[in-house]
Amino acid sequence: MAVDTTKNAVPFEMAQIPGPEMAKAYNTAVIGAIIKKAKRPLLVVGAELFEDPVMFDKAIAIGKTGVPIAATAHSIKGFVERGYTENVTMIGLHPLTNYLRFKDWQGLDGKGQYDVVIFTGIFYKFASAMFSTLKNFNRDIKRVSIDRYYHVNADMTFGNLAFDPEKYHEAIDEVIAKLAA
Amino acid sequence: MAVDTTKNAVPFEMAQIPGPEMAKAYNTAVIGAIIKKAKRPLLVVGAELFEDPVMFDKAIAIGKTGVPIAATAHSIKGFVERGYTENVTMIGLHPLTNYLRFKDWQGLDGKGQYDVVIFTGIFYKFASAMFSTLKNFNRDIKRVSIDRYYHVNADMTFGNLAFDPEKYHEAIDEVIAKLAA
Amino acid sequence: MDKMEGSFAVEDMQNVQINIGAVVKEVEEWDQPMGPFPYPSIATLRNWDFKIMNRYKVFYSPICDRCTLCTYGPCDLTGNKRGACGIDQAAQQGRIVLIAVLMGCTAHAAHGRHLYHWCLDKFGDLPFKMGDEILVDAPLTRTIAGIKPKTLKDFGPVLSYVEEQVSQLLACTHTGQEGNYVDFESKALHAGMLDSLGKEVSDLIQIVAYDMPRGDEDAPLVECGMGTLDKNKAILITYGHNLAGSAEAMFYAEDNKLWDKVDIGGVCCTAIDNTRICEGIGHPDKEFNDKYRMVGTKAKIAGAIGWWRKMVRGDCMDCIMVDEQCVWTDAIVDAEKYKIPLIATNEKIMLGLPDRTNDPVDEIVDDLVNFRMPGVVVLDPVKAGEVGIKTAIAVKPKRAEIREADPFISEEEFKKYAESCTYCHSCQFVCPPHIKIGDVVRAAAEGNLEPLSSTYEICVGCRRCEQVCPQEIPILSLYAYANRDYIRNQKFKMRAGRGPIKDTEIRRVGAPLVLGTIPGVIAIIGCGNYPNGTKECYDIAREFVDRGFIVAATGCMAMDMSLYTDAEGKTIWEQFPGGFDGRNICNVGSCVANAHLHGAGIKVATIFAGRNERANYDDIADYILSKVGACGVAWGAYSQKAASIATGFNRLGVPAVVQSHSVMYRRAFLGRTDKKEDWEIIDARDGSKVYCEPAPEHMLYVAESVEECMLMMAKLCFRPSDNNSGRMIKLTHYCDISMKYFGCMPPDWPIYVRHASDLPLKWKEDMLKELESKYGWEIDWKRKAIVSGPIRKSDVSFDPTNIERKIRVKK
Amino acid sequence: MDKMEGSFAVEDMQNVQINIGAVVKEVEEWDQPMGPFPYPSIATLRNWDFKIMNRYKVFYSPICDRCTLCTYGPCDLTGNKRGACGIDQAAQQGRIVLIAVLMGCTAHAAHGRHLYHWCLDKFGDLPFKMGDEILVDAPLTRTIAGIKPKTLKDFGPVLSYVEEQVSQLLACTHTGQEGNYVDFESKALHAGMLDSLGKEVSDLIQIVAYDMPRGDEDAPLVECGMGTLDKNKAILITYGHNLAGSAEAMFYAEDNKLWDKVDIGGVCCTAIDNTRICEGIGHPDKEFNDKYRMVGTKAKIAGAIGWWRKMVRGDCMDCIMVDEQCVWTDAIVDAEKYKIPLIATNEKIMLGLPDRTNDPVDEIVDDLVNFRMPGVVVLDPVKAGEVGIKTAIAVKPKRAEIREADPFISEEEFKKYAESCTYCHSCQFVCPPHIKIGDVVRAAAEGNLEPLSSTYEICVGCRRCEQVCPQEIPILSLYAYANRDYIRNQKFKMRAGRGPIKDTEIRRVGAPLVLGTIPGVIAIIGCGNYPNGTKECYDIAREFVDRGFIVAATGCMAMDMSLYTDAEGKTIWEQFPGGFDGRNICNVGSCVANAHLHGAGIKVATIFAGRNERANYDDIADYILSKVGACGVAWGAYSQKAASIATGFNRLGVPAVVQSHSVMYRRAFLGRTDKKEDWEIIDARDGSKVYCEPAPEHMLYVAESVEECMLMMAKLCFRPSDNNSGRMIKLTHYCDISMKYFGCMPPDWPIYVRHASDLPLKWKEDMLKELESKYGWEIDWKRKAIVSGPIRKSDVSFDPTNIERKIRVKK
Repeated sequence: MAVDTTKNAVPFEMAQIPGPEMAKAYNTAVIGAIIKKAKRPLLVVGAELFEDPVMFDKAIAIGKTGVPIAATAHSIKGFVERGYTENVTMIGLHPLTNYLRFKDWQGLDGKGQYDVVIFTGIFYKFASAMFSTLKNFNRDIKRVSIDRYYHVNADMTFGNLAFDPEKYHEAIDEVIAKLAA
Repeated sequence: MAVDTTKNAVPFEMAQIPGPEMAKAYNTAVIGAIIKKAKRPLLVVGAELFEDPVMFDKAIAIGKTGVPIAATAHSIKGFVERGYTENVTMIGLHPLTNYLRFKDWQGLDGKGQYDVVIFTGIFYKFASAMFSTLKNFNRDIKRVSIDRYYHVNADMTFGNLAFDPEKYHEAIDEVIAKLAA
Repeated sequence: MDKMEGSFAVEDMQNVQINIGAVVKEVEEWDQPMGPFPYPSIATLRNWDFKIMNRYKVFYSPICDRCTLCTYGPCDLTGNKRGACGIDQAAQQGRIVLIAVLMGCTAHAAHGRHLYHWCLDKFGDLPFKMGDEILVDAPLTRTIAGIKPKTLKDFGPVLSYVEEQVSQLLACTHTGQEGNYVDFESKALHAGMLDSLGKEVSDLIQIVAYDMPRGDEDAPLVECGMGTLDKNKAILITYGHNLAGSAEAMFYAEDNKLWDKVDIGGVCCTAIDNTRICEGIGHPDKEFNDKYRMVGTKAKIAGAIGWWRKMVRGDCMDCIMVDEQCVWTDAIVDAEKYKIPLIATNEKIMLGLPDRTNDPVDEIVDDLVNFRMPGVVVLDPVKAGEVGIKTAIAVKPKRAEIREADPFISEEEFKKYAESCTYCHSCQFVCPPHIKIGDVVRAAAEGNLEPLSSTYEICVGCRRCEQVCPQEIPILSLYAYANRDYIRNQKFKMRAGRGPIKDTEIRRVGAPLVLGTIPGVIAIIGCGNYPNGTKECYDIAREFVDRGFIVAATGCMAMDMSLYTDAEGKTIWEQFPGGFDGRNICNVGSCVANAHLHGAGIKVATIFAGRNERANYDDIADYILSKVGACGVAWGAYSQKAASIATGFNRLGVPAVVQSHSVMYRRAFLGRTDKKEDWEIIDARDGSKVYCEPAPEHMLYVAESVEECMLMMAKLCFRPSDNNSGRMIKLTHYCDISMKYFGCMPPDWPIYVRHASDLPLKWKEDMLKELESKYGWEIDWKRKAIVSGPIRKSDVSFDPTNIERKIRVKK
Repeated sequence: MDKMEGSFAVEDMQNVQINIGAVVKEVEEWDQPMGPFPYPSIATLRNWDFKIMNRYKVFYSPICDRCTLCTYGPCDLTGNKRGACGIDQAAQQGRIVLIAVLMGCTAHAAHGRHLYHWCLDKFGDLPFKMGDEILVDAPLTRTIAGIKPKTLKDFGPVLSYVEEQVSQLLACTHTGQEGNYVDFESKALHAGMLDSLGKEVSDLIQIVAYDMPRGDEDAPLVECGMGTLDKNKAILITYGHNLAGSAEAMFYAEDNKLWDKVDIGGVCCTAIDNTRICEGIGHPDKEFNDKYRMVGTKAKIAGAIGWWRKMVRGDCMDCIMVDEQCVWTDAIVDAEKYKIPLIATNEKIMLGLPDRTNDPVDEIVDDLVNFRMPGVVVLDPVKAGEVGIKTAIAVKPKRAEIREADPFISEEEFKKYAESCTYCHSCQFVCPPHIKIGDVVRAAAEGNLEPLSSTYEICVGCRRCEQVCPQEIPILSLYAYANRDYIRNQKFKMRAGRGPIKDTEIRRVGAPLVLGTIPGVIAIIGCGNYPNGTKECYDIAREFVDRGFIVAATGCMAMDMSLYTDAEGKTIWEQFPGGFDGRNICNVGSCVANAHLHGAGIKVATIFAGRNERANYDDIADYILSKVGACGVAWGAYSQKAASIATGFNRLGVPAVVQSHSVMYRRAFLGRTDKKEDWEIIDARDGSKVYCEPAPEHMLYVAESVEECMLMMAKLCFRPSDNNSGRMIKLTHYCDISMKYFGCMPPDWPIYVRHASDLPLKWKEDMLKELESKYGWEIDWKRKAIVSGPIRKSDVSFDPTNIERKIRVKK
């Protein structure tokens, strides 16, 4: 049975209540479908992957479905170590978000702005703030979180799965399966 | 069939999003039961009753079930005009809330602090702020709204019924029926 | 102290020039010794603040439960939680209040500082004289700074003092500084006092420099309303609070005889100040005086800030000059959309526009007139004034050529828009005064424009409805269309701002005010917004002036109340004289002028009661709190300035009533009548303590309806010093307003009764009966006298105070 | 200009006294002509700000989508909505940023103002002298104000200027004032500059008045850490940023020979400043100098602010004196709970406590020692110091008598609490550094204290976990219990704050810095908080000092990095010398002392490059931006002061890197390398425009990990002025750090290559190949030369500037 990723949809850091517009939690099928049908998706992964290294492998699995990866902080190291750098680009999350917020940016590959960004493995507060930037200043990009937290400033997110690593991994696997299907 | 008062539970003034603790919308049976089992309930009504005068009659009906009434602003006039002043006290909402927030206040009748306050017919922003005062500074008092708005700073509230007066009246009647039962 | 400045050479010292900082001579004119607290610092008057707050409990309504000010945040402070820095919800609210009051305080003080520099630049130092009828000429400056200014430059150190204290106070809001709400509020009260001082300095500088009326109860009646703007001329709108640039536009029009080509209409306080220029006792610069005498009467008052977007949609302007404070920040968006060139004239508001201060006038005008840029910054007031006039005149025909420049929609558009409404109620969800916009628009679609007319004044023009409308209906444009005739005919008279209260007036009203036979001063200050602030300003003013109160107005509410007339077509200014007296209504001036109302209170203490005001703030405030029945109202205040104004009144012992949406200010000061000990007052005669009636009961009060507001204001004019006749008059009005609007007597009338002669004649018999039967008082029916029952007995020589050092005979 | 003040009598004028405001003589010592912008106002440097912001885009991350500042609110500004006042989300964020920067700016300036009054009171006016090795002695004051101070009093007008500007700027945040984010940010940059000036004044005053080190690279090593506090003595903790009261406590201990009875430990910047007292070149007051020589070395540094609650739970104090800034506001709650008397010594923090300033010392001490009140306010520093020492000594035995006074829990309590954890994860939901508290406590319950030890430094002591724990487990007390030994043994050495950079040092490093052969200045400023700021401060410092950068630290991070040692047990201060030079690490002083790092940049321009700094801010900033490879880091800054500090660095052309949670500051300045036009720089030789590599690429940057921080700092030290050797060195470090922590080369290294000699030797061959194969550059393999490809060619005489007036030959 599919993991219920819609439960416990309250901000991971309790007081992160920005205003009237707050993310909705979705199940893996919907999130997978949104990513799959994206024309220009971008998976953005951060340094928290080092705390749960299997996530590197899952990120690579997503990368292999054709979703390019922005490796923020020093997370590129995890990909280098695994020998997967195919469609992985090393870039800071801050400048990346700065590029994303401008409609005229042409993407990491110079082929155009992205339409869906998917965050995972990024320090919660930082990711939340970057989602906020996009939410307020470039609403053309759909903001998706597949991290283990409910991400209030995303468009679509999981609920909090932070305290159940297995279920979280399972959920990610479901997303990957959906993408690979 | 009972009115569904739990729908449309978003703040009436959209941007009234105070923080992590926000009211839950309940149906009339639950709200009626909470008021009924209160030891020291107080119905607080405001000047918006003049815009929907039948609400004076409904407030009086609640008053007749034994719930004392604080008539804020100049709403006392509606009671005077209807000849019902039995357990109705004229008092400003601001000083009333100021008394309510102190644990040592003895109530309008000198018999002790209240345990449940029920607001209706009060200018939304004012009522919301007074609920906030109690929410933050006297958490011993349960805050109930039976107004036509979702009241974010209450403990218990209806969802927004502002655009369906009939349904709203029906909901109030259900609460009255529960109290009178 | 009397100061002069200058410089002279000293022969024996080579290569040396001596600047004389201050020539100090002992001043014969002011024999007051220095009081205890010149230039008080944060802690100096803290004891006084604590006295206020012990009686009037600090009451908070958090609008946000979180703190987001430091990087530990957001912290959830709901209930009894503390933030990472240790702050609790009450202290956090106090902190936000302090920040808001400082924002308001600096808005005024920075305005004064700008005028100080500019007026010294333009006119040089001028003698500070308020005329023969105003010898107590800068009451707040005297009371707070302990100085008696002689020239404009003497206000320099006063402004520096305000700025130094502001810097100290703002520092306190830094994370990890002050941590207790009572001290935050003491600091806010300090900031409120600084605000009053900054306002006084601002207005006194402009009164002297621009020769504005100095306490003139017969100040001219000037034109007010959108309809007064002559659409046959180019219309230059000057918008904000600081007249510097606007005055130069007027002078330029006058110098070049352009009044037949251009109308200058003011919005917000600049409007009021425009119409005060050169109407005073004469400018010291004779040439200036001769040239511009009464030029102020040529400017029009377009309206209050709440009307701004209505003016834009009502096609009331060809060019905009903005200065500072209270300027809606999307003015530039509208300016661009409707091709109305905008000139920003003050560093505070530059809107991202290019700074053209150093460019030639004609180049700037050319760029604006040809819409090469929507607006420019011109920081030199003289140049800005010239650019404004020239641009308005030159752009008018150009605008006429362009259809989009006209914000009025056509009949077809009106119908199309109205019919596109899906009745989704998104608009009503966000409308501050809760107009049932869906119903209004639906009626319009059915051809009934009445709802659009009857709610036009209630609409505050916030534009939220348009922003959330999924059909993108330009609702304000529907309003403008439906109210075309009203806009054209909105023509009224308002009395120009008179400036300070005269010493002679204080002499006349001092005793009746302290004794209560003039039942109170009703100070109507700030702006009138939702719900229905505009009309209710008039209702409040009318209610109290009719009842014989002294009514004094300032700022936008003075404009708002001008929009209504009696059966004979007379505005309130035409109905009543403009003195500071019972059954009078005076317009004191723009928002900074409301310092003269603080000043009036101080002058009662000093002129009538002979108190020394010099550096003696708490004593004066104590006098006012105990003896001067005054109450402020800001019936729809929106801004941080209103927060600082009210807080400044409160520190001086004057209570204020505000409207429902003022809960956004988060803090009030409310009394508890169930706590007898809170109302203990010292009798200065012997130091004995007396339990008093709660008079006044509250310091800062939110009223839910205008009816409650009026009742509360009448009540908040009670003072312990009322004599029996005064108390009877006050009780009469209090009970009468209650009967009129509430249908019954107020439940707490008995607590204000000390003696049978306090009772209103018309209810005396009934009241005595009720006191006996319901409250158990002992009545001597033969003498119609009260034997026992009151909180305290009536005592004509009771000398109430809250300050120990005022006790004359130590026990 | 040289000023003196005094007064003299004039015979012929009766009853007259002349106060000399200023005797102005032409000053021979400073022959610099006045520059273009003395005492710049809001708009003066706006052009410069716009240049910065055109290149470094203003980037916002709203933390709250709503505005709740006026009574129209709350307004939802999400996306492209505007508030009722017309403000949009970007402008609202700019407004919040401006408020925050002003809060920070006033925290420093108000500190300086307090010291100004206090030092003049205590010492009288003192000559302002920085010693023979520092002739450019107040670089920010000179650059901004255009004056050259000669005595402490000369800083008075500088402070007044800051205060006047602050008042103007705060006014701009009022609803209806500034409306465009770019102008809000220009104002914030102005406030940031004022902040830097206020800091300089603050530190220079205390350096002179308290004879602190004046650029002494061999400043003493002082004791640092909780373990240095001797529990056999009474421990007085002085907490905050303003040494006034704390210094008096030290003087009192010295005068009365009480050092064997009392230890004085400082927390936060007061700690640093305590340890600088009387270590300078000698105080002008000989008696003072003789008496207190080197007294600073007797004070201990208890620790940085992040350690405060750990100290409380670690039972490290008997009495607390708080002064101002960065004082957790629940200190008084803990003080009451654990019976630690608290003395508030500054108006800014009074915590609702009774003001006992005018009471006799012994009465106050008696009340405190007998716990009749948890704390008092004593605003006289001398009295406060005496009260502090006497109370600490007298209360120590009393506290020992009372069990609750000891915050350490017992072993049984520890077990009971740990076992009561239900593993509900409420704590982990709110922990800022995301410690897995549930796991940590569960391990403790199972007898494994290691997790409590290994996460002790990471915990920031915010107390959120305790507040949300449904079992009410005192988690910080579990930490204290488990780390008892660590606390006892936390004993390290830190170098006392040396003060300004000497002219001689600048002469030595000027050329290498501008050419790049010293690869940069790493300025480590502010506090180190979560996640893991404390340890990472050390890591950053160590990384760069090892690489030959100039590393300079101030404030809490200087303390935090002292808590780690190398294999030989040496702290970083013992490992490296304290000069301003490559492979040196200097502690400049407390937070206000970081103005000397701005000063160092200015001094490179003026001493090395011969630029006039006088009233010439933008020119100097332009020089620094183009030529001085410096980068600041605040690795865990929490406060509004950090916002103003960073903003002040940015206006001066110095980029800064901050930690993830600094997104709470909401605003960054980020460059776009895909926009070639943004990187156009003027060649001052002929005014030609040159597209440059993005050097530096960003102005204010949030890094996600310490690895990213280090890489980015290395990159942000690139400057257009680097010569080939310098660029090669910088590129080497940049690539080397990337290889070390990222496992690969940074993808953008080619854009920094102008010439083959820019290439790091060890990768030169590979890089040339890659440039050819991957980037299509043309390589002359024979000469190992680049024929085409780079953004611009290498040009040793290129003179980059962004300011048109710097062009020497007009085209």
